Amino acid sequence: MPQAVPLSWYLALSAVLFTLGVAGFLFRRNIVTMFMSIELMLNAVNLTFVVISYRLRQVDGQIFTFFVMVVAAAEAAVGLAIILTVFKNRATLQVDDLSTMKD
Amino acid sequence: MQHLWIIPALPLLGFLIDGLAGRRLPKTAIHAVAAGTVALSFLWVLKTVIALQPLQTAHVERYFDWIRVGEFRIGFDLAADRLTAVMLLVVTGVGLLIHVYSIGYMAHEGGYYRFFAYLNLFMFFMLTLVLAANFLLMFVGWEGVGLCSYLLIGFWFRRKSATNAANKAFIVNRIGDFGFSLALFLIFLNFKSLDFGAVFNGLAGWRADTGMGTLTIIGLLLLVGATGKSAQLPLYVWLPDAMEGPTPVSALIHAATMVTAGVYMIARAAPLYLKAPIAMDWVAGIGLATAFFAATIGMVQTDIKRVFAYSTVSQLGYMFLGVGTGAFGAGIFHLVTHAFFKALLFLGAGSVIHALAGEQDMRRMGGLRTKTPVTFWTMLAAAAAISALPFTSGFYSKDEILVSAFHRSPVLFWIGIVTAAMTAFYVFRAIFLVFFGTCRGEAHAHESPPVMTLPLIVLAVLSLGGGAFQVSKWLRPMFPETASPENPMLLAASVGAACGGVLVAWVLYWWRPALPDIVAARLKWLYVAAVNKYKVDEIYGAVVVRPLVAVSREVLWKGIDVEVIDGAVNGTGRRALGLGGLLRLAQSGNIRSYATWVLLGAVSLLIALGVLGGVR
Amino acid sequence: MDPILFLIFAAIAVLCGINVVLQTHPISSALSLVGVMASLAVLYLLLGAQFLAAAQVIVYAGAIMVLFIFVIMLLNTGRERRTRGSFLGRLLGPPLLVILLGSVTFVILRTAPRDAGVRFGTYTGGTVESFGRALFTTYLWPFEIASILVLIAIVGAVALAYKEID
Amino acid sequence: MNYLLLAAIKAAVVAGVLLLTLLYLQWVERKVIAHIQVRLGPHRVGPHGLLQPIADTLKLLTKEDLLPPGVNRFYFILAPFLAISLSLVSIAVIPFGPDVHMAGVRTSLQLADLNIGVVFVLAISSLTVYGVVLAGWSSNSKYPLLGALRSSAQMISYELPLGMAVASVLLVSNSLSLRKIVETQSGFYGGFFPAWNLFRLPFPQVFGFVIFLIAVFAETNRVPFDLPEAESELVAGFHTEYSSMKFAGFFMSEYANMITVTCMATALFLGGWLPLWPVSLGSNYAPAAVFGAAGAIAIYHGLHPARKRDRRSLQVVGALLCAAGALFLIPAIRTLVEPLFWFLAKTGLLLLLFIWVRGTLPRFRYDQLMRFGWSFLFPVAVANLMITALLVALVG
Repeated sequence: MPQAVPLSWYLALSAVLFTLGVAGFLFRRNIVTMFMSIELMLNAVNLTFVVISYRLRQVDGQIFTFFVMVVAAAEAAVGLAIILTVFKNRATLQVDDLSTMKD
Repeated sequence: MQHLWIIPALPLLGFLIDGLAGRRLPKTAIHAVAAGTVALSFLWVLKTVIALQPLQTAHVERYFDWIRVGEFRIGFDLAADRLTAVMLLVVTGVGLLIHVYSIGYMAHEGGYYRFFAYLNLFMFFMLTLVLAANFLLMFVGWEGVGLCSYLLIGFWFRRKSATNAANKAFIVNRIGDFGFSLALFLIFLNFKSLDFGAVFNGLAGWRADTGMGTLTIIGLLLLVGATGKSAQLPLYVWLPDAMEGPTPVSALIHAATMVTAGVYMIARAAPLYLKAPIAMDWVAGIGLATAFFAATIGMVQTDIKRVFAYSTVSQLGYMFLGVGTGAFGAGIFHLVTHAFFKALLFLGAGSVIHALAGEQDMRRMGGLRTKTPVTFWTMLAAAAAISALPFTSGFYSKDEILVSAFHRSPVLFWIGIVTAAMTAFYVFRAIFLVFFGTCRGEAHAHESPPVMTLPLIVLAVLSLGGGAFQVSKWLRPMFPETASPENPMLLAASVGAACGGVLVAWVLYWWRPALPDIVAARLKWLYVAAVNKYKVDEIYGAVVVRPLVAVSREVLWKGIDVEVIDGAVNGTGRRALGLGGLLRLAQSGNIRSYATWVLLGAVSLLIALGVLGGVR
Repeated sequence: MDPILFLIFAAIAVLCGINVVLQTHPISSALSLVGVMASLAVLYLLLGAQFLAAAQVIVYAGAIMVLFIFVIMLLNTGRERRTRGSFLGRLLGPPLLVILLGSVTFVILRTAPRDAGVRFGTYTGGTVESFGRALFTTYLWPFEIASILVLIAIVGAVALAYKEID
Repeated sequence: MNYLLLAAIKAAVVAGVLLLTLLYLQWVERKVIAHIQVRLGPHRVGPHGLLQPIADTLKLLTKEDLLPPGVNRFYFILAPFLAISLSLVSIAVIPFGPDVHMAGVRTSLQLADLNIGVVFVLAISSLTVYGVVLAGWSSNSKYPLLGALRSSAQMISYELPLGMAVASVLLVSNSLSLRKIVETQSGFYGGFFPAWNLFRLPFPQVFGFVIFLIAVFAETNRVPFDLPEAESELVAGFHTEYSSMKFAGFFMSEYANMITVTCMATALFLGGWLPLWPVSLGSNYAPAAVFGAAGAIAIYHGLHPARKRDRRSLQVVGALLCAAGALFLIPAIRTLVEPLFWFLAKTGLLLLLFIWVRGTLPRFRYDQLMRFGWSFLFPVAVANLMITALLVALVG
């Protein structure tokens, strides 16, 4: 076993996580879960940012990750508010029941 | 840095305050703001002019780039030279007086704040026009004053005639503005800039073109613009109707400032005109024709404001004659004096109308000499000035113009003299009809409040002593020397003309009141024609307006709009529906399907770039 | 030492990730996601991004996911029903995912630098000092704009959800 | 290897002390409250009820561990463990004292000196919400759910003022490592006045300290902010459905949180292990003096006992105390004990404050709580942060 972890491992990990996120978005039927899958993808991308910033010995990558976090927070707030509204109007979170723009 | 921008900024501020909050403000606050801002900017003008002494060369201030498209750069630049200084003083000074006057005149009108907001807005645009350092910014002011004139003519928008007059003014001005904008395009095309400085420096490379060269065309197009704004033949028709607006508006916009914008513009473009003699001849010709033509109409009008309206047109003609014959200084000088006495005439007329509770027909006035003494004496002064009686302001300015006209060609001079005589006649006719004899109306007159008479007095002093200003001499450095040695013969002629006009008026309307009808009966056809303003409006209506309307309705609306455009639109709509029907199959509204599509795209991109060797 | 730690936490992350996808109850997914984030935070530590690790825990685990769990508890919609929504998704999804993972890993393996890998402690650029310095000098404007963005998001969220919670 | 062994030893010691404190803090609380309310408090089990905690623990251990029907098993069981472990973790970064030499080994009285210690603590405390929320949700019953929602909302709301108060401290002593923060507070103004962050120029963090205290009261769900377990309205809040050991878990976690936050307060504001007055004025004899005095008092009471059986016990205790005081006079031990003494003294006083408040104040209403938090505490915290930043920027 190598003494140091190859970068490719980290990147592969992020790839796997990203794919999992996509899968979740494709196959889950609950809006909230799909939303969480998006967060998962974001995290995967964040990991690559940090890895590359480690590789380049520059803090910028981490800063990008930081901004991704901020945006994710804003997104979560608004998105969940929207979900609340949707639930109020439709009384369901199943995306397949939400395929029309107005009832 | 003299912070020229403050000059227009102040009235704009006033406009914003009155226009936005005016509804809630008390009247005192409203007119305090309006007049106050104008007064402040007048003071600032004084300070600036004094600070910039002797102002031999233009003082330019560049603030920021307004438009920048490739080589096309228009800065928000203001400039001040002697010409500008004169205009600034006139605009802010007279404007201030008229603001004060309006406080009294509009006291009982509705839409008080609206009126003052519009006035301030007008001041802003007018000052922008005057201060602009390039043609486009000038054009902005040009259009802005047009807008304000429209708003103020139609101030009593419940009156159909008022709104019609407003529309007429606006539309007729459009024609002129069209010419102006064409001129701007040509200028930019040829000089690659619209800055006055740049353009006029660029002119050095050109030699005066004798034929219909570029410069001549530009000059003529500018002239078209000027005729529109300054109510010259053939576009003067809107000005008499513009009298529908409140009298202070007629005084400020349609006598003192806005209508003189054309003259200012031509004087501003003097270097260009000097290289386009043909254009200059046109200017002079149109000016003189307008002067004469309008004077004849003015002689027989009975509505006091219309009389002064036509006299304004004719005096503007004089100014055009002046600048057209190369006496730019004289033209501007006459502009200044005219601003004084014509504003005074209008304000006086307003005071009379005010006194007679809205009566405008001179035949139902009379004998106001004793009832409204201040108005009478001030208007008398104005009348003396406009009919160029010796040693009044009008005397000097008009004389200079006539002299330069004479040096151009005696014909111009003699026509000018005749016009001068007519001017004297119709003005004093008005004076006699209004102030002498016995009151033929029923309204019991009363003198206006001091807030109205004070401006009258100030203006009266100015129009009597305004000749002392020596504007044209001061403007010498700006314009090439116009060789016009004083000539006692000419002087005598013009004085004689003036006195003759006055005398005739006295004979007809005071000594022998029966005579006018006899004269009218003798020269029936002429009289009728003049009274009907030579049916110009009707001719325009028949020749221009009605065909236009017909064409628009029959061809453009029923033909092109309905058939072609609507047809095309609807057809497109139908096609879109058909296509959408196909595409709708993809729009299942199911997020996960969309996600799948996105994924498909992402993967294909990834393969294209990453795997098939986009990367490394 | 490093590889062991990495493998442990990578394994946790992947397992939790799989759990996020497989669990049918949103709460379970949410908590698994928290697990992913926590393990990622540890990985950040290994990568020398100390502040980021803390921020990851505070922002993601401490704030965002709490928000999610709130909403889930509030709406209290139990397990999701098995609706057969997207035929396309079921048809194309799996192969596309495989291709995605395959191609990405392919690209990674081909382009990732072979040189010295990640060793804990060899890079300490992620300290609060350096991070803050970069954030408040080079990235000042983005930072301010981000703050405005968050403010707008707050207002928007309140405006959207205000009357809903009753 | 040596390092690992040392770490293990330290961890063991800290854990032991912590758990013991947990047990007896509760005893102390009951006693103090009792005396505030003019009662005796636990008095039966052992002398002055000293064995009460152990009895309680045994009781909780031996009670039936019942699982209500309809709960979500996994999370129901997970919640208390989450709570207790999270509340115990953050003690790791608390520095109890400076580096000390013991048997030739040089070590710091701290489990782990992270250079982001403060942020670490904040992160952990931001996670403690999960325990509550999960407990409330998985109980599948309305009171716990309401309680959980309330308490988590309350925790989140009061985390902001908390963070801001801490941030202002960080501004004053620019470091995130708790050890460094404490070290920057050493020194005395005018040779006798401690330069703790509480009094630290340019801007004494008095407001910060108060805000911090209020916030942690809310964070630890203590009176007057103990709405989650507002008996009158919510039975027992989020742990209504819990019993026996799981209940004990929540119970312990609450007290552990108390200890942690008081340690934090000590380290951040009260200069950690630093003495109140300089050594030149003999601060290093304080422990001995205090213990001696305590012993003396005990012996005195032993000589004039209130009850018969106290005669011997009190004298023995007094003798032990005096002996300890004498022991602390030995330089080798003194150097080791002194900082610990100061640290524990400050923390203990803060804990007493907690208990005292509980004995004194009534409970807020929920809307009052939220309004207070958002429209008073938060703005004040912001203002405090701003002023601090400004002054630091001006001075530094």
